[in-house]
Amino acid sequence: MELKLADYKSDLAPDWCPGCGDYGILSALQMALYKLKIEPSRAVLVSGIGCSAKTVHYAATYGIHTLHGRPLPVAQGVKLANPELSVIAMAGDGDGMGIGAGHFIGAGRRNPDLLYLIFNNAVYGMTKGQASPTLELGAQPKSLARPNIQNKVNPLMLAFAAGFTFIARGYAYDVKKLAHLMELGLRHRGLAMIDVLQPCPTYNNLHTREWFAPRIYDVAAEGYDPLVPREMSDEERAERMGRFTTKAGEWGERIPTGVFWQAQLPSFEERLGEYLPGYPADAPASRPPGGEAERVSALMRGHRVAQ
Amino acid sequence: MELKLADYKSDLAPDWCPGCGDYGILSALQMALYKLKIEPSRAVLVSGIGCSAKTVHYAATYGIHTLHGRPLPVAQGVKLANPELSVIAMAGDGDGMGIGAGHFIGAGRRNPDLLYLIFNNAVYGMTKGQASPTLELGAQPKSLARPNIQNKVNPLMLAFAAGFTFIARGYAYDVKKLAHLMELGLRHRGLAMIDVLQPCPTYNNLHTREWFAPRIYDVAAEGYDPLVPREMSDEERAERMGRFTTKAGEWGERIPTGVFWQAQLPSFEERLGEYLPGYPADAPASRPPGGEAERVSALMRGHRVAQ
Amino acid sequence: MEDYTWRVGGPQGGGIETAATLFAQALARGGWWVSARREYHSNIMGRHSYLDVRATRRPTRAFFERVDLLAALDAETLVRHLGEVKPGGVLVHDPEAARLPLSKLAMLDSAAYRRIAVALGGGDPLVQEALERYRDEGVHLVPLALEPLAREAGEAAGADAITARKTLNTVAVAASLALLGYPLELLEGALEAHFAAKPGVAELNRRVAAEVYARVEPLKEGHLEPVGSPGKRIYINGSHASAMGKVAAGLGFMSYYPITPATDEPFYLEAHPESGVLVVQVEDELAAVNMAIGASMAGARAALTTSGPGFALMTESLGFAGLTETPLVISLYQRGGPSTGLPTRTEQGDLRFALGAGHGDYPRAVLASESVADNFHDAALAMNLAQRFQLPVIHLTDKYLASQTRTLEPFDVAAIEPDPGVQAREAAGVFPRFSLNAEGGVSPRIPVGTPGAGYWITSDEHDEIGHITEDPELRDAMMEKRAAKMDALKEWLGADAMYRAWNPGADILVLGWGSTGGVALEAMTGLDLGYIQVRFLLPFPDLEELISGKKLVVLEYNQSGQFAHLLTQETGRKPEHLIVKYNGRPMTIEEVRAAFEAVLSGTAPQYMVLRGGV
Amino acid sequence: MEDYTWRVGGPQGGGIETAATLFAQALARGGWWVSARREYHSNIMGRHSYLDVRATRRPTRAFFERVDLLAALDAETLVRHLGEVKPGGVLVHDPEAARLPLSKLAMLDSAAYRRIAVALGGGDPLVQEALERYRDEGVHLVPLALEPLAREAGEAAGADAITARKTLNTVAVAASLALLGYPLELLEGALEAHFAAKPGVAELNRRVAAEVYARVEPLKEGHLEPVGSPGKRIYINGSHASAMGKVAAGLGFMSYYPITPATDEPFYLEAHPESGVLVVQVEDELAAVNMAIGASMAGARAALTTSGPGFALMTESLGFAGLTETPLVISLYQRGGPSTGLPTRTEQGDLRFALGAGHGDYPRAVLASESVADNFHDAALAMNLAQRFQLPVIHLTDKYLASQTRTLEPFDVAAIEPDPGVQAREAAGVFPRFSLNAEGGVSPRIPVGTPGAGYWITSDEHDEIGHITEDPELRDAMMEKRAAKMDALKEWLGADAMYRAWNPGADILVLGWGSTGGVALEAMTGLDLGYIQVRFLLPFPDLEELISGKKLVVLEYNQSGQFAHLLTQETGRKPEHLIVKYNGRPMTIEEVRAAFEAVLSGTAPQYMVLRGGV
Ligand SMILES: Cc1ncc(C[n+]2csc(CCOP(=O)(O)OP(=O)(O)O)c2C)c(N)n1
Ligand SMILES: Cc1ncc(C[n+]2csc(CCOP(=O)(O)OP(=O)(O)O)c2C)c(N)n1
Ligand code: SF4
Ligand code: SF4
Ligand SMILES: [Mg+2]
Ligand SMILES: [Mg+2]
Repeated sequence: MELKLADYKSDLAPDWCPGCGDYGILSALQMALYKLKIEPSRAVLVSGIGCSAKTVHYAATYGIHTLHGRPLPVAQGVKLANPELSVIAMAGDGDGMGIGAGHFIGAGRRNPDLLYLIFNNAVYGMTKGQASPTLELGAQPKSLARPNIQNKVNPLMLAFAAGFTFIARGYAYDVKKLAHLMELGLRHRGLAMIDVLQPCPTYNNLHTREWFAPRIYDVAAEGYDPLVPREMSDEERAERMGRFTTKAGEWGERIPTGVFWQAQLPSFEERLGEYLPGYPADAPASRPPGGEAERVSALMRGHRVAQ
Repeated sequence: MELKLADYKSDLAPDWCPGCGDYGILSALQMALYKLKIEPSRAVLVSGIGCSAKTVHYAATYGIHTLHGRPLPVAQGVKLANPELSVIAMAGDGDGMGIGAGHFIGAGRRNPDLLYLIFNNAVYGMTKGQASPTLELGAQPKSLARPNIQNKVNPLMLAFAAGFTFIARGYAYDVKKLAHLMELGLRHRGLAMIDVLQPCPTYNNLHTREWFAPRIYDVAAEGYDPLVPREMSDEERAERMGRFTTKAGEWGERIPTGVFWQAQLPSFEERLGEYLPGYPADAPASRPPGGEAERVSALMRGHRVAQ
Repeated sequence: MEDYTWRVGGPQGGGIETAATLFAQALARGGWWVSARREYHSNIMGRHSYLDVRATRRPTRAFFERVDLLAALDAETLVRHLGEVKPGGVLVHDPEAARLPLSKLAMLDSAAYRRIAVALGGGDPLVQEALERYRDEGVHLVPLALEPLAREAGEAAGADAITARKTLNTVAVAASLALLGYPLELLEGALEAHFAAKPGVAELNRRVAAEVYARVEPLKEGHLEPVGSPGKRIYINGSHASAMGKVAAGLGFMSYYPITPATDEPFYLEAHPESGVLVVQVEDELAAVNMAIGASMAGARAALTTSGPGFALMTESLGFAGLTETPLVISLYQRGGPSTGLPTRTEQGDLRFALGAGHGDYPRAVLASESVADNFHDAALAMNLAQRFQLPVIHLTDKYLASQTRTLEPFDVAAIEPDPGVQAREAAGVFPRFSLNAEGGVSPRIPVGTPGAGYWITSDEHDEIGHITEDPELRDAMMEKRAAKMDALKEWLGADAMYRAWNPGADILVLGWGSTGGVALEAMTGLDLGYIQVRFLLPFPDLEELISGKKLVVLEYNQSGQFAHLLTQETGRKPEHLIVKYNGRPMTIEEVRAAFEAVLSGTAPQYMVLRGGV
Repeated sequence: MEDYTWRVGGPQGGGIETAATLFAQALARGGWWVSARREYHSNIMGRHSYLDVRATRRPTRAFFERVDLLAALDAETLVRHLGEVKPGGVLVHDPEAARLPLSKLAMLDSAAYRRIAVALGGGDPLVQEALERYRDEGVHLVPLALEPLAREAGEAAGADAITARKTLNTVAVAASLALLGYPLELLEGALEAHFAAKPGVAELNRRVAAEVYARVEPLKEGHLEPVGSPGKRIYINGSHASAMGKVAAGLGFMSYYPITPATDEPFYLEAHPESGVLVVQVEDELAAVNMAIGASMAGARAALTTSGPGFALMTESLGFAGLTETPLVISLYQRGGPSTGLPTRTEQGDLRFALGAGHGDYPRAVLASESVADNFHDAALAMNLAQRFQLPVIHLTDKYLASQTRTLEPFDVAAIEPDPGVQAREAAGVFPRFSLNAEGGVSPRIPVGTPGAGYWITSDEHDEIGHITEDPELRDAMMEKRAAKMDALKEWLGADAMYRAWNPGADILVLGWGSTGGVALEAMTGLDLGYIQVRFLLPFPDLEELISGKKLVVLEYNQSGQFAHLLTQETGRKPEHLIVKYNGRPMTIEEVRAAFEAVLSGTAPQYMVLRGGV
């Protein structure tokens, strides 16, 4: 049966605020899955807690709406147990860069084959607009009692420091481009992050459609090449890193989107396969039952008093 | 009474393994405090859990040996409550870059006036030598059953991404230079991190004194200037960031030490002071008792049905 | 009228909260005692929400299920609140809504849809069916198109269409009060006070209110009149009361990570620097609790607020505070669990967790607030206990109290003094912070950073100056020193502080804790029952004598009967009846009274579940 | 000899663990049943540590305080173990140590120093004083300088000085066995097996052993002989047994964060890929538990191990597993608390925490292992319960069992089968993962990713397909469906699986749980007592009848009597005596027997603290 875009939509009506950027992210994700013809039942969406986290309920895939800050570990568990699945983790900026920041670093070190979306609205939507870790120092959206006194963290820079092998930024109101980025991220073998700029019209009256529109541009249009070859001279690496850092740090009058960094390194599943017989083909979730008694007997042999 | 170096030493004998790098870090810290004539009773050392964490017991200051991964939040609590104190947080690499990584990002966004030492031995010493987040991919110290399958994280890069305003690296066996770095870090107004390369002869047989000795060099000796001016052109900033990233990423035949980045930005205490009457002079831990009834009455006025 | 309940329902984010505040304030200004409760979905905009405002001539403790007037701001409200308006009560509704089929109510979830559709006769019924039901139940229907009214009144007052639409809340209140014949001036006063910071908005709303009054005829009967003056009364919710209680006891530091419904407290303090509290939003609850512990070690009075998920992340550090004898207060705002559960609904499901939180044995105190006013007094008491006995104190409260707003006489702040704790008179050199020479287990204390002295603190077992020890004898001595605090604390408190008893001579005693107290007491009026409000869960009061020979009934908001289990553990007694509720809705006077009557008539089962509420 | 205990003491990291293994294996090869326990400081190198090896002709369950032979590898051991060698026993010591003053023992902590100095007559006594005490107590002193002996024997065997020094453990064992007249061949066999991977080292140690045997004269009496053949016996510790039990029940995934003493289990599995388990070391316990939950949702059998601090960080996710009905097993290795506490010592201080962990009410099971063998069987049972009832299961064990090694007959793996759980027969389209049509509360399941189907999982309350709901009726139905599992599980288990009873007809019943069982049973030999080992703490067995009319004694490893409280909560009965220990040392047969005798003679207080151990 031919898959249709509608096959990726669940029966549930979203309860986001009118104009919320989350609508665009949901559409883009459905388009990307559709474009890649990923069977809905072979895709697993894993979110945390927040407005953003409701996304999984609106897609007709498997959806896991976990705990605040924990989508990445749960997503990795799903993926490692069944590496055949397409697993997409998603987090609010509070979810992913605040309470979940430690897992961000941990996952970056592993490079599992996941797509990870950050819903970056610079506020804690679900809890009524407190500053999120991506809100600039000194900014005061209407929901704050005083200007923000914490500096913001840049998801792109953090992903780079953590070792993500695909680092991109998209914009929730540019659904088509965002869908394309997601497609690239899903195709990437390894850990792919997309920092999605997501307006929250209810609480963030600073980063609105009007504010973003004139600023957003595509790095690809400027000839920026994100592909990092496997082998590089020290100079080449230095040059690349410098270029990345500069682009990733750009914010203000112009805000770059697109793919910033893409490197080919063995995924965690591949690395595990070197030590685990049969993995990833023979994975914990797909292994046929049986053989337990033999496995224990093999272990017990090492404990025999006399061989 | 003239302070002596001995005044910084407690009566307790360390129970680290012979040759452990922790001895050098302890000495360096005592030297730095002595050099700066910081009253022992006005210094608070805050550690997590691990071999490294025992350090606080061997200094005759106040010492808080907290929980695994939590030195930074506790240290910030002490400092914010009593900004007059010199607070030094310290963490093992597992403590600081593994379980405590989220706090690393959080603290970086705040820039509190703390010195933060990472005891980087690339293993979990206290729990018998498992890979720590700073161990290279593929490395296999004798305590591991198989080569490490996770990538390492670079504390310098992570500190940069998180927004630390002073970023340095030292070497535990070069006590004098390390003491000097600590002095600079203590003098810095804001969040200063020193990544201290700390051999663990018991579990890490790869990163030994012999391995480090020929590799370690001082970036200052090469004319590297870490000072970042407050105002910079875009090009200048890009150039600086590129230079930092390259140096911070260097590892292998040559391993740079010294100060990599130093920026002057308002500390968290200063930022708080803009909104909190009297702070930091009048801080929660130093405020004289009294006035509570007035404060509540002031709050209640806002709740009166009729004014 | 002696006792009047007004309900306003509509979509979340549509202004119904402001409406309730205005209605309540208008009545409060007329000398009424008012209380309000709020029910809402975990959603920012669009899902169904409602508030009740109860106005009485004397202070009350609880709410009814059925109301006197329901102002429905949308069609969904009409179908959801079927059967909840008293016979003879009033329903204000948009006549246009009647023509909608149920299936067009976009935010009606499938479970509610199915149930309501069946109740209205099956198929895809029209809202009109619901209106007829109300009428059948003797409800007086007042068709009043509030949205058009807002538009018209707003435009008449000179506003553009969008701004006019925003006065809907004022319109709903003005229409209700006009129907009830309540003086416009009192509403005007409420509007002025509410919009004090925005004189233009205040003026517009005043004009709109006047316009509505001009258009809406008072009902023929059932009017409300002012009954006096508010004097110095305050109108306050449980979150702000709790915040003030802590300030009264010297709070200096609060770190927090946002979570419903606990964040209102730090958010309030953050917005009011005159509280003198240093408030820091941090990266997660692990940071929050450890930062507060650090501040407390340095000598600041430190406290936290959180709810279940956040509390779970704090448990490791709770033991750290216990072992290191660090004063710390956590106000735990219970909400519907388990896990994320029902995050905006009420429950008392965290008692067992609070009592056992953290591995190993260490002293801690757990107390629970009965009311909004208790939130103030208990928060202060918790702070003082923490300080005096150098331990963590868990102050249990819940979503129901957090979002409940009441008129109260101002708190008697002069009666509260921050406990100075047991301070060392002098300290030089190495200081025995954990001295075994400790009356009631409390070693005299100096904060970290005290000039001229020094000591260590460790999460390991330790000696008197704070160095790690694994010595078996010293270990036992330290465990026993710490444990001694529990008896000392109990003695210091005295039995009277640990529970409250009403009519304890009755043959049947109801036992409750936390916010069940209010509804139990209102529901038992005139019944031959006694009531015991257990205020301290740890240490537990000595109730053996009081309950001996009595039939016991436990009332609480959780499925398993966590308090009932505790009662058995502490007294050996199993209650004869356990009445519980766990659907996230507050207990109402009607359903609790019915349960009590069943107990008295002998028809009650051992385990009874209350299922009321929208 | 029927029952012999050998103790070796010395600095941590100095080879005493290998020594104990060699001694135990040499005896096991001679047909002895052996068991070993290990006591150590939270330190990598230098602080005092010791191991006991008990050898008997029949399997045993516990250890004695006093030993038959103490091989002291350093002077500190001599002073610490005063009074712990039986009269007539043997002390092997370095004669040089005698000349040291106590103050020169660098790793003797101040508390121990003070106490021992006083015990030896005050001042800064010489170690010689200690030796004299031993002699006074009838201990046979064997001065044998083990280090010089290692050097000499090693060099005689052709090694350089540093390598020779490393044979100290072999020397200690060889000297002991030579003194006891035990055949050298059996030690040689043990050496070969132990150093199988390094033939050169094996050869050197064999030569050294022979050299020692040549130099050391057997004692005149008290010899040990081989008693038979080991057959297929295995020699295994509690950690490895627990790992194997999980593998037997189909374990496929284990994520972990290192923590003492729980890490040995994942570390063992990681080193043995033939176990078929995917083991991942992660960044913290929050990642560990959530990764395991994810793996379980995808259909892998997933488990975790941790101890108190790590478990604390997992509590939020425990509720998540409970609410989402995700099978999950956590082996909780209890150690001395609270907080970091005594991280390498034993305790049963986490029971209350485990029972209440996580906010809100949700079903979970808690069982506790009595022995090393139980660790195997209970781990398997826990896995199967989790799978069958789709809930989290907490398997309580402790440091004492983790680091206890025993000879056992091989586990009967054929008797264990992974429970298939309740699988849906077919699934297409949207699947009702949380179907209310669920026998015993268990909805048929398909894993996430099953082709052709789909559903949702959320930590919020939800409907049958996993979408969020706040509907009060659906909420109640879901709560009731989940709660139904507890009764179903209890019925499925049957009473026999929930507790074990020995001599339950006695007038006085001792009740214990977890690792207290072994020592209780050995200590009560010949006394008129019954013993109940409560295996399931949640759900709790029906003990009312069994204990009715009996005098009850509870024995457990924690200060507050956590199990005693649970007993009262579940049965209404308060035990007449509570015997506890919380100094981190295992209970010994002697002290428990003394306590039982005091109970029988009527001289025991209600609350008794055991304080033995080094
Ligand atoms: C442990 C825990 N702490 C706090 C919360 C409360 N909480 C729910 S959503 C949220 C923040 C959401 O912000 P973000 O992650 O940015 O997502 P958004 O709503 O903006 O999409 C918080 C703090 C929680 N559910 N769990
Ligand atoms: C919550 C928690 N998890 C795990 C542990 C166990 N633990 C103690 S020390 C340690 C790691 C120490 O490694 P590192 O931080 O690198 O310090 P080092 O010992 O190498 O100095 C761990 C995992 C703990 N104490 N608490
Ligand atoms: S609060 Fe913001 S993020 Fe949340 S649904 Fe509304 S617009 Fe979207
Ligand atoms: S294990 Fe390593 S880090 Fe720990 S004390 Fe020994 S040498 Fe130092
Ligand atoms: Mg957000
Ligand atoms: Mg380390």
